[in-house]
Formats: sequence, structure tokens, C-alpha cells
Amino acid sequence: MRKKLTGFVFVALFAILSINIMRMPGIFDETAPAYNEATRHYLEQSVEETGAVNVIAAVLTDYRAFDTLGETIVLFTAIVAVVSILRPFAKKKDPVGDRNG
Amino acid sequence: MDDLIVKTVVRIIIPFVQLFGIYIILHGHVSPGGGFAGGTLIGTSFILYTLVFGIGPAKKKFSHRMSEFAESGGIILYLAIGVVGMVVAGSFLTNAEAGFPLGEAGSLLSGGMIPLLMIGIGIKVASTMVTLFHTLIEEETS
Amino acid sequence: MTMIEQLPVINLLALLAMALLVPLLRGRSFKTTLILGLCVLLGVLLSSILILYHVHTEGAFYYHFGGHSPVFGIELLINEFSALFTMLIIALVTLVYVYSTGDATEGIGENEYGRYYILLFILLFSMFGIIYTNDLFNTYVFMEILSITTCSIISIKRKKENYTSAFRYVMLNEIGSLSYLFGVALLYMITGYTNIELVHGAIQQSWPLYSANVVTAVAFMVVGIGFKAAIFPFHIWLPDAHAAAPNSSSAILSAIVVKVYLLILVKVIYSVYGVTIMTALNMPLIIGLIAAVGMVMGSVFAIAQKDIKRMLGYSSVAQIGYIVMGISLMSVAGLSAAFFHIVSHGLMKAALFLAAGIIIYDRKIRRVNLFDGLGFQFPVSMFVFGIAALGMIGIPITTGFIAKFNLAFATLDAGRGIFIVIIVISGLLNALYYMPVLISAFLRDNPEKQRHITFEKAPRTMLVPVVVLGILILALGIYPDLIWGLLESAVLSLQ
Amino acid sequence: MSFFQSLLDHINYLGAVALFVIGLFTVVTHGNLIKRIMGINIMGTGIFLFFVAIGNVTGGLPPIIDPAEEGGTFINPLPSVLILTGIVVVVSITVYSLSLVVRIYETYGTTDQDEIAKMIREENDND
Repeated sequence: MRKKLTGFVFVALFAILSINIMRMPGIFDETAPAYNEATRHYLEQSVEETGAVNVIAAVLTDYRAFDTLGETIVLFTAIVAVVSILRPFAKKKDPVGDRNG
Repeated sequence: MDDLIVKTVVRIIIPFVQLFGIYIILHGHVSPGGGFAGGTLIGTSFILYTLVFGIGPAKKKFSHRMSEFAESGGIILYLAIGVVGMVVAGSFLTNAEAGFPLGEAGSLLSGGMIPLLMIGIGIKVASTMVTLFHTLIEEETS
Repeated sequence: MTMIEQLPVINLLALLAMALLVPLLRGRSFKTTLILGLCVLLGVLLSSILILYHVHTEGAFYYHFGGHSPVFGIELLINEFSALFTMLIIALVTLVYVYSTGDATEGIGENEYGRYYILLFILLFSMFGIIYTNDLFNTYVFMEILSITTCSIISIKRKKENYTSAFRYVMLNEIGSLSYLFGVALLYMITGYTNIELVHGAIQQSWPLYSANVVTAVAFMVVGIGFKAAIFPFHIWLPDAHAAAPNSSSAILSAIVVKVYLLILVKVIYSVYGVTIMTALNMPLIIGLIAAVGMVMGSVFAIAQKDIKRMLGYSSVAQIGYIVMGISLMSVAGLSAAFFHIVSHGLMKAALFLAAGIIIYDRKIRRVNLFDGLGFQFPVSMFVFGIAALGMIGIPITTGFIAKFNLAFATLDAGRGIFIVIIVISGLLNALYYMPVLISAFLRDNPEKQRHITFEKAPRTMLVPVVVLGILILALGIYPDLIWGLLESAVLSLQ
Repeated sequence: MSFFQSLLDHINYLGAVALFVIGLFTVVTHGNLIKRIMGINIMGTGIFLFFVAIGNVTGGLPPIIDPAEEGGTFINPLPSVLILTGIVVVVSITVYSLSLVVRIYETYGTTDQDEIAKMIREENDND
């Protein structure tokens, strides 16, 4: 019985969300609200400002480079996290004085 | 998986996979792709090597020490480029004003700091994938 | 760009560089890493104070990355709000860092020390980033770094229940982050910006036109941050997570990390949407009800707890209800009461966890009913524990009383007088679970029937921070104007 | 007729929201830990589809701007950049939770949450 109830709750959630989605703007061309002067700047000026032809690479590593720095730190943290769980004890092979992990 | 055919085939194609990965990273600012995609390619080639030849020889190819260096190396390269922008042009991670040569758009040597950052990201992603895979694999054997 | 305006990024880089340096310092003894870490923390504290002074005198300033305008680049906004809270966070973390040199490594393997401190510095880096940044998607990236570091700190000790509580924490945290990201996507759909101020400007006119977007975005963002900040109905992960973590890190988790998510909630409600939209969607009443339920139920659950750290975890859930109540009043008085409670709860909860940590570190007991007569064997830590517990209840001379008093006043001004009843009830419930611990510690005699006071032999690096926290709790209680002016200007800088 | 037209316009968003809700359902109701990690991935994919659907421009080319020829409609590049960042985040969360599952399986011998909860309850009763 509980399974049916939770199933019903999620169907209701999807119904509410899709009703809201239908009331949202479904425009997919230059007049869409998301296609504003920021996008036009990326598409028109990015070649002169960054010299990169691939606009996505230009945005990724020049305009929003701080995001990508955060990204590499997420990767670095993921390694430290996984290593801290799965490599608990100093291995025979590794130098025993390995105090900083 | 010590089947001879698989070993020889893998030994032949791995250099080409890595070469293609390096191509994708270096051409990140000219054609689709870039640091993330190219790094994944190189990482997968190491994982393929580990799968076929087992963890022992793979550890020699991509030792614990080297993976440690590659991880912090990627980030240090990224930070160094950012600090250059900060020192020269006054704000972190600047490209054009910080004196990085923009070069002629569309050519390989264009884009100022973008290819350098792409290489940094590529090293980081590749070494992350390989280290995580080795950690998970090592877990079973130890 | 004058030198002062480079300081925020220098702070971020210093914390990050320290985190990267720890694995490279493997050769030398561990002492040098600790001392170097302390220098970095003190340096960042000093520069945060400098930034706060600069912002207080010359006003807020922006830091554009790459020299791009905020329309298509990322920027940091350093105003009273971000300068003040980064300074408070680094000050509290430095205190807990000094404490952790003795205790955090208890229960972790021999070569784990380095990993714990890498995670600690990255945790600090992401908290600074969250409070500084003026970009919604950038906040999401830093939130993810914060949640991975928090989860791995929780699961660093090699105990069975750590892994299950850490796993449940990851799952619920991920639901929270992805809901927040869904809110950001909805806002991006109608404005095209991810910069907080530009989104604010664009929403003011266009929200009646795209009301479906704004309503869904508000709902998802508040629920998402609710999951992460452990606001009442979404708090399930907090007690186990904070009980499993090492003592000093549960102090950091409970006193600081949860508050950072509440600061994001404040940024979202006040800087992104603004009071007009929130009152139009009558969100204040909904959030106020959630907070009221949280205040009462959090304390009710805490009463039933046997493990001291789980009890402190549940009491955190109740105190978060207070803060969210202050935020939901949508008034300057309400928000400054909420900020004051963030500061006072941070101090009190850190003092409680650190004091309990000394006892757990020494006696390895965690059951609440085994605290009989510990007042004689652990006078210093039990005394500070007592001050902080009285503060939580709201006894006059402590900072807790000032916080609750201002909150009550703020609810009166905002015309929601009935919430005062809830505040009083919650205060009584707090007394119900803190008093027994104090009574059994000071009045009952311990198994060894020891009546004379013998000072505990915990290392000095653990006792000094606990005493400093006790003094701060009393100082803020007696003379709250120390930071009240700063808090007021932080609130005004958000509008 | 206009309802079907608007339904067609919003089909990307509906698909994204459907994925999000299915992922949420999997995370909330399933007991098996690995299935819950898969649920998180489904949720992440749903949101990234939603983000990219926002940036879609009908008839837009991928934004590789050839300096020679002018004009041409391009898709909005910003959502794609945000997704590159988002994918890496969901990957690292998945790796972390998988390593947790490895440890949980090692200590409890099962990856089913209800059995683990039962074991914990038994331990709490007798100690």
C-alpha cells in the first residue's frame, strides 16, 4: 500500500510540474528570454576578445574561467575523498613514513 | 584477461587513442572538444591498459607518485596562469590584457591562455580518472 | 585595482595553496604542516579583518574575473555582509583548528592526518567562495565542493556507522543541490543571466509575465537549500552525520557549515528575489511555519537522545529553526536578529561540541546518562559546557538570551506575535534536555565518589579554545553592541 | 491545435522534468544503494537536459564561428558550458558514493538498506 501512495505522490508532483512547464515560455529562437545581450556578446565579440574560434571553449576557459577552476577543485576533492576511504592503511609497497596520506 | 589477441590489439591501439586524446585537448579552442573530453580519452586509454594487463604493470606505467604529481600539477598550472593575469592585468584569470598572445583566430596557436588552461584541465581529468580507477581496483586485490 | 581589492582572491588562493601543499610536505614531520596551516589561517584572518575595515570605510566593491563586465563574466561582491561573515567564519575555524591539533586525529589512521587537513582547507576555500561570489551557478559549484568535503570528513573515521550515515548524507545532499540547480535553471530561462544582481533586476519587471517560472524556482531553491541546511522536515541526515564526524569537525559542521547554507538562503531570498516578490508569493508565512515547526520538533527529538553528540545535532536543528524564523520576517530587525543568532549559535554550538569532545577524547563515553559527576573531573570543559548550555536555553547574561530577545522583538514588529509563544515553548524544551546533563555533571557524584576538583589532563591546545569560546559567549551576552552595529550594516548592504 | 503545438514546443522541458521526477522516485523509494546512486545520475541528467533545452535555438549551428563567413544562427553557448561543469560534479559525487558502497558492502556484507538498518538495530539493542 505504501508503495502505491508514494507512487501517487510522485505522479502528482510530475503533474504539477508539467502544468507549470506548459505555462513557461517555449520559444526557441533569437527572441527567447534567455537569448539576451550576454549571448549575443559571446557569439559576436568572443573571437576578437579571446582569439578562440570555439565559443564554448572561450566561455569555459576565459569568461567563466573561475567556474572551471572550481571544477578542477571538485575533481581534486573527489580524489582525496575516495583515497581517504579506500586506502586506509599504509601499504607495504608505499614508504611507511607516509604521514601525509 | 590474458588472451594474446586482446593484448596485442590493445598494445597497438592504445598509442593511437592517446594521440587522439592529445589532439582533442590541443584543438579544444578550434574544434569541438577540449580539456574535459580529451582528458577522458587519455584516462580511458590507461584504464584499458589496466583492464587488459592487470594492476601490476599498470602501476608501473602510471605509478602512485606520478598520479600524485599530475593531480596537483594540473591545478598548479591553472593557478599559475590565473596569477599571471592577476599580476600583469590586475584581475585573476585575464586573457587578452595579460599579454597572452591571441594569435590569428582559427589557427592552432591562437586563443592566448585558453590552450594552456585546456592542457591543465586535460592533465587533471586524465589523472583523476586513472587514480580513481586504480583506487577502486586496488581495493579488491588488497 | 588597489592592493586591498586583490585581497579576497588572495585569501582564496592562500587556502587553496595550503590544501595543495599538504601532500607535497610529506617528507617533513607533521608539526611543520600544522604550524604552516596555522600561519595561513592567521594570515587569512588578518586580511579578512583588513577587507572588513576597508569595506566599512570605503563601501562595497566588486572583483571582476578576467576584467569582464558582470553581464558575461563572473564577479565577486565584497560588501559588509560577505566581509563580516568570512571574518567570523575564519576566526571560529582558527579556534577549532587549534583544538583539532589534539583531537581530530584521534580515531583516524596514522597517515590520515594529511588528508583531514587537505579537506579542512578545501572546505574553508569553498565557504569563502560561497559567501564572496555574486553568481548563482558559481554558488552551486562551491556548494558541491562543500558537500563533498563535508561528506568525506564525516566518513574519514574507520567506523561502521560512519559509512551508512555518510551515504545517507550524500544522497539527501545531492537531492538538495540538484533542486537548487533546477531553480537556477528556471531563473536562467526567463532572465538569461546567472549574476545575482542582474537576475534581481530582470526579475522585478518580468515576474508577473513568467510567474510560473518564478514560483517553481522559489519552491525548488528553498527546498534545495532546506535539504542542505537541515531545516526541519529535511534534517534527517544531520544527527547521524554530526555524531559520526570527529569531534572538532562536528563542531565545524554544526556551527559553521550549516550556517553557510543559511547565508545562501538569505542571499537567495533578499538579493535574488527581493522582499516584494517574496511577500507577493506569501512565502514569508510558509517559511515562518516551517521554522516554527522546526523549533519545536527539533527540541522534542533532542530530548529522547541518549548519545550526547546526536542530542547536540538535534538541538542544532531546533536552533536553525530560530534563524529561519528570523529570516522569514522579511524585516531589518528580523534579519539582524537572525544574523545575531547565527553568530551566537555558532559560538555556543562550537563550545558545546568542543567541551563534549574533551570528555569523549578522554573518557570515550558518549551516553548522556553517564555524565554523572564529571563536573569534578572535567571542571573547565564542563563549566564552559554549562555556560553554552545556559546560553542555548536563553539565560540572561549569555548571548543566547540576547538572540532570543531580539528575535521576539522582531516577531512583534513584524506583526506575528503568536510566534513568541513558539519561541518560549522551544526555550523550555531546550531546558528539558540540557538541564539533566548539567545537573548530573555538577550535582550527582561520580562513580569514584570524588568531591574535590581535579583539573583534567587534556592538552592545553584543546582547553584554550574552549575557554576562549566561553568568554566570547559571556562577552556577547553582556555587551552585544560589539557586533550589533556590524550586523545591522550587513543587513542594510543586502537590500 | 494550439495545445499540441505548445506541447511540442515544451516537449524537451517535459522530458527533462520527467527524468528529474523518475530519478527522485528512485532515490527516495529504492532500498538498494547502487540503485539510489543511479537515481542521482538520472536526476542529474534530467536537469542537464533542462539546461541545454533552454539554450536550444531551432536551426542553430554549434557555436564554432568561422571568422571568414559572416552571420549564421548559433545556439546559446552558455548552458552548454554550465553543463560541462555540472557533469563533472555528478561524476565525482557518483565515484564518492560508489566508494562508500564498497566500504558498506565490506562491513555489512549487503548493499540493501533495510538489511543494514536491521543489523544496526540489532547492534543497538544488545550493546
